[in-house]
Amino acid sequence: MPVIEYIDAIRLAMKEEMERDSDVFVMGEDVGLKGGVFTTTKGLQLQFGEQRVLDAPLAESAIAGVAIGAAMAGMKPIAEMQYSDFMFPATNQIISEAAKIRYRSNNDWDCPIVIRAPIGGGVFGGLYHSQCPESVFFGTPGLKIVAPSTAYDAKGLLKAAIRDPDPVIFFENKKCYRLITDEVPDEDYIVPIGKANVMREGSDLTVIGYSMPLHFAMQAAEELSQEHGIEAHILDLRTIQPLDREGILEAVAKTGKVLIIHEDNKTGGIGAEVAAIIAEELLYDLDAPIRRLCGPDVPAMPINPPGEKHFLLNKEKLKTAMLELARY
Amino acid sequence: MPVIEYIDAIRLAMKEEMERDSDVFVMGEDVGLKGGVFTTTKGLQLQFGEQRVLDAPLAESAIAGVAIGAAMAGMKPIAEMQYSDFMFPATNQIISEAAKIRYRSNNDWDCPIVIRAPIGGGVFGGLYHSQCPESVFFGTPGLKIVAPSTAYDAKGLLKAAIRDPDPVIFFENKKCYRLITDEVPDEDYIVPIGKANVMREGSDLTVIGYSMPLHFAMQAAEELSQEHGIEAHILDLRTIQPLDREGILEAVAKTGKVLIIHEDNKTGGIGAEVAAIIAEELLYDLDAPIRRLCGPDVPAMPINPPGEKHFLLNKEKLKTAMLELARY
Amino acid sequence: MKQAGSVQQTHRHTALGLSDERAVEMYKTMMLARRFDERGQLLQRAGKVNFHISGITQEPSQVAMGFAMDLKNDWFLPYYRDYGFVLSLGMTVKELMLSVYAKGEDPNSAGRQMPGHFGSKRLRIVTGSSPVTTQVPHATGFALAAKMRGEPSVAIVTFGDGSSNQGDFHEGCNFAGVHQLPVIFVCENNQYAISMPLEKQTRGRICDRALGYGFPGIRVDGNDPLEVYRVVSEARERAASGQGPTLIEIMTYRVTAHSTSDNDLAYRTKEEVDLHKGKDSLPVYKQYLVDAGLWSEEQEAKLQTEIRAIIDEGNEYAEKAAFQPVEDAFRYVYAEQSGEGQ
Amino acid sequence: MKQAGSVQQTHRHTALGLSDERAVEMYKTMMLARRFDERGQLLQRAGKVNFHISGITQEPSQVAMGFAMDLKNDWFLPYYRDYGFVLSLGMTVKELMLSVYAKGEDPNSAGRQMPGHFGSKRLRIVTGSSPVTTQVPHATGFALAAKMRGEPSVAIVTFGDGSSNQGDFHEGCNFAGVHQLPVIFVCENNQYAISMPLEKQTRGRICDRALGYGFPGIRVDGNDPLEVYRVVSEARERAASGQGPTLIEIMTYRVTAHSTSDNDLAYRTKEEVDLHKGKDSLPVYKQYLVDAGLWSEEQEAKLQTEIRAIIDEGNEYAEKAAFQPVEDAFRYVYAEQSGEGQ
Ligand SMILES: Cc1ncc(C[n+]2csc(CCOP(=O)(O)OP(=O)(O)O)c2C)c(N)n1
Ligand SMILES: Cc1ncc(C[n+]2csc(CCOP(=O)(O)OP(=O)(O)O)c2C)c(N)n1
Ligand SMILES: [Mg+2]
Ligand SMILES: [Mg+2]
Repeated sequence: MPVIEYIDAIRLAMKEEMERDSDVFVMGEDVGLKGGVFTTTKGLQLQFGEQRVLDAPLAESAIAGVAIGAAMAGMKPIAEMQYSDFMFPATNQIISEAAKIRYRSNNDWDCPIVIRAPIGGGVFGGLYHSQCPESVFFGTPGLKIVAPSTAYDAKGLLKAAIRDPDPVIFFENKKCYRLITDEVPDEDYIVPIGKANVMREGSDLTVIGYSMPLHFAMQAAEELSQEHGIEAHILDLRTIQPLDREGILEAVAKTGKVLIIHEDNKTGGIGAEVAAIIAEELLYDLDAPIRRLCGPDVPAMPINPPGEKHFLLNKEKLKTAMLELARY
Repeated sequence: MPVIEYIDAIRLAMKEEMERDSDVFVMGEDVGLKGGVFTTTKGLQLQFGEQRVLDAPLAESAIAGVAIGAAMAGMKPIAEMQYSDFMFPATNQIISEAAKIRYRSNNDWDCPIVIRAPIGGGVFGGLYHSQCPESVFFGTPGLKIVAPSTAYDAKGLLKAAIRDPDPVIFFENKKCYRLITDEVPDEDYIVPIGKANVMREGSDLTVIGYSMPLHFAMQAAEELSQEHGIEAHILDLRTIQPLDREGILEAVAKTGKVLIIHEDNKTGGIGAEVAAIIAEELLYDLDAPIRRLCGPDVPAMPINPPGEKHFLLNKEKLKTAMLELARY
Repeated sequence: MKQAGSVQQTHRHTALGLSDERAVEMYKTMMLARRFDERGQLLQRAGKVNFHISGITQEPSQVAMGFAMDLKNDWFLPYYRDYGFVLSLGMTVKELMLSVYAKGEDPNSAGRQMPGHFGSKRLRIVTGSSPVTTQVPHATGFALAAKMRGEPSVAIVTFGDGSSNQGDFHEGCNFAGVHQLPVIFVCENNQYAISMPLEKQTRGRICDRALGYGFPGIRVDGNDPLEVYRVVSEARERAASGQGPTLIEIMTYRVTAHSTSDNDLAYRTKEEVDLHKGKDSLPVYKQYLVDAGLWSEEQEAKLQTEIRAIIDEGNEYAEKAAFQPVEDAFRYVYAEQSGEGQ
Repeated sequence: MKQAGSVQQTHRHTALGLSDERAVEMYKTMMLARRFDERGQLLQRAGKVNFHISGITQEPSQVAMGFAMDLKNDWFLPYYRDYGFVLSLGMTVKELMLSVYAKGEDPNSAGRQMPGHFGSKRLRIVTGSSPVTTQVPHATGFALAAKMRGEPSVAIVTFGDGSSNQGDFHEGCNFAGVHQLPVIFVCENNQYAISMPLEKQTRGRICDRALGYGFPGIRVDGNDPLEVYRVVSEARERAASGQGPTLIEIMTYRVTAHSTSDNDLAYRTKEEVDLHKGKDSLPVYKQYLVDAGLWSEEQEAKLQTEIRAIIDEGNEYAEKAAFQPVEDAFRYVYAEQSGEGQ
């Protein structure tokens, strides 16, 4: 199987879905000739033309709102937010509209859009090019939210999102774009929305997370295995709304110790819900308090290198926390 | 001490703070002659004039954004969102701006605004006049969020919010406006932001929540006491950002059983964070799994009476859940 | 047809391409909207329903809009006062009544949403919400879809004067301007946004904003339904022939309180309201039809009887109809048939 | 002063009320901005810093803006290309360099934010963020505060052509129009928003949008700094005397790529760029001063030496300066001195 970059997996998913279904189109700032500021849409306009790879005026509420209108009319828009930091102007369209169209019309109308938005730091982007806005949208029923950590999942989840009859926010991690490469089959496949994935089997502690930080956990797990014989069980949520309750409970039950990780700040993050689910369902199976290792509760990461490093999770921070929990 | 309505407490807090500090002003849709759609600002324009009780064009992002500018210039704006359901157009101004001004400028600038927004249902307002949007703003460091359940707290917290040097979202409950009355002293006082309040002492189970549903818990607690001799300990968070960790842990430690309640939907709500804090810190003191009783995970409540009732918490639902937990 | 001939040539409606039948049909629809609206107010006052929001005196222009559109192909994004508009698009009084009573059979939302929140895929009426102006970019999106698919559809969206100050107005209009999309933006300027008179909402003319987006902006007197018909027809024509959007500002006045929850005399005088009530174009349009030999008092009496029957029947049906069962109250958060992607 | 006399009366700058010294000072500031900007590009190419964003050829009009304002009383809300603007307001090259290197002493953000995110309470430069156009309602808010307090301050805010299509532009302008606030909205129309040429951003003229808000909108040639000075001065005058806002559209062109992360030849031709480079008004303005007898090649040589020294010094200082200690990296989420309300 070919090994490709995470960003190529995203581009390929769009390309293949656009070939498969003429209702699929991409819209966003600079997605056309430039191919997006990260080159995610590179070449697509050449292949599909200006209409299906549409440069939109610099106005995120319109990008979301126009996509929602087109989706209600039967199209399958992929709306790109240049950075997830810049999707907040579209909040009203996403939360008041996309999320509620099916429910408010008692199933008469639907809104099959995908909103792609790059999350995460570590690219010297500073406060407004590094954020993880998951918590803002997480508490809104009617939305689905996915956040892949591998190229394989990125492709399969994006295809699933495009084919999904409901609005899906696709949080792609910009640090993963070129750093993460893995095997991606040439054949068409989807990764089902709502299903977590065991990235690593282990029996000593469970790590649950999504997106980039899982790679630090995987690295830490290898070292802990080699250096201490500690085997971590690692679960990639992949979909954060709706959460895979069974997948979570199964993974926790395996070890009785759980560390939840994400780059989004701790308070009010996805990890809180994961912890709450466990505390609700599996309290008596726990051999240690539920730990969370997340971004600090500050507005966003600084751009200066020591500040950014101080903010971000990394292998060392993961290893320390995992070791401590294993030894609890 | 005079017994007054929750809505009057809010109005009085604004009036007194405006008398006390000429930099305080109110801005929003219909706040002037009409006195707000709920009469929250009734009479204020007459007393303070058109400039300090300012009717703003129908544009929430501007209401927030202009208030933020004025706050940076040294004023103390109270920006009213007519319904919390309509504050989403202002999300970008609140999350990208208000929350980050002090941090991004390394303390050079600050943003002492208050954003008032009525939350909650039970008023036949349907999908878009009943929502609880707490979860959207909860995960954003840099904001403070308060949500009083009594007239006393409403007045004291609003005064604290107005005097606070940082942005505070004040979620007032529209069902409480006229339903909730309690003793409010004539003298100036504040209720400190960040401190929870024990509403009722008990030893059998702990209920933690905020805003309107606490009153159902109080009613249920009385009946449980009389009918079953079960004594509930009830904690009103009052401030939901930053949460009063010590207050929460103390309240849970008292009984070892905890039920967390709110009207906002369960997944991703404040209750998840409260549960996560407890699971992190007090796991071994728990005698039962951590329960949450919250709004269902649907976009919002229907307007038709059976649907609305089905959605909302009430005394009966609380009583059942509390009894079950007490007997666990 | 009928007693046509040379005289008819002089009639305004004929010159606009409206047949006599359609001109009369317009009147009937206006009157139906008026009577329905009045009934809604009564029902609220009688305590039968919690809430009513009125479009009284805005109906003539609303109906004219509807009649200027192509019901088979176009897309409709009305706002909450648009009873006249949606009735002209085929929604029935019974359906509106079901919505007023929030009953399960209400096609708009099965009684989930407030009245005035229209939506019917069958009638190409797009589901709407309460936060104002979100529908403006949606209309642009419908127009974009039509252009992409080569469909002959035009999207038409309405909103209030206050609502035109939301960012979504600006963004939705500008997007449509850039891509020259087949969409008509209609501001029903009734000179109030709840308690706030127009001068507290904006110092500009709303129609002038079109200039900044590079398409025509036209102000039209809402008390002249035939002129509204003309302006909307021409805008539709431009849209359908690839010449892009039009912004239309219909000048009207809100003669009722904002809704049954509002007391408008707290912020305006009865004199001001009465002045505008006097400009009601419904009797004027009736007189026009009478003068044109298309309408008579006998026909009027018959119409009133028919309308009363329709409204009574709708009311009775809706009042008795069932609420959506609570077992269904939480359905349709997501699609129930799992698609391939789920 | 100097060799003043009757000849000087004919000079444009004199007619505008600009003294010879200020006219020369403007030039020096423009050149300082240019050289700083060029150095920023070099530093990025040399791998010394990660990122630079350029305002080259936009500086003459930026400086003219700054010179038209009252530094003691006014409020300044610049956007990321405004090196010329902030230098004219008193920010130093050393401070800008500290920001480029993201060092702790950077007064804008202590090296937390990207370069180009200006802010200094001392200089009345309001802290800015990356999401575009949020500063427009802020400017309206500063103007509102000035009006409420009876202070003689005018707020001036800049933003790009692309950014003028955000809802916040519309809402911020309209609010200021209704309340006739002392604020100047300046669009630096450099005809691109990253890769998107103006015609993909809007079909209207941005200045024309003012009409819809009921205040003047003026388009001005950015390559004519004296004309920019005049237009901004007049707008300031209007604002200060209670006549409300003005929208100014400065026509310019972005001659560099969007930023050092962008390759502009993917979406435009070198010929197009070169054409506009040829219109650079910096040498033109210099020639104007020379012709007016206010500037000479000797002075130019000296200026270049001075500027090089300033930039070298700033660069050296900033390169060596410390980053904000990580212990402080998370401070100031909230006020540290608990107020009474905490
Ligand atoms: C975003 C948003 N903010 C506030 C409201 C509350 N609200 C409902 S109608 C209305 C006034 C609308 O005025 P206008 O647009 O002129 O329409 P009209 O009611 O006059 O027809 C307001 C403020 C809302 N529905 N949505
Ligand atoms: C809300 C938002 N969306 C997207 C971006 C990413 N972005 C940064 S600059 C820019 C283009 C701005 O163009 P313009 O306003 O014309 O200013 P210019 O850069 O040309 O001076 C974009 C899209 C952003 N910063 N903020
Ligand atoms: Mg109106
Ligand atoms: Mg530009």
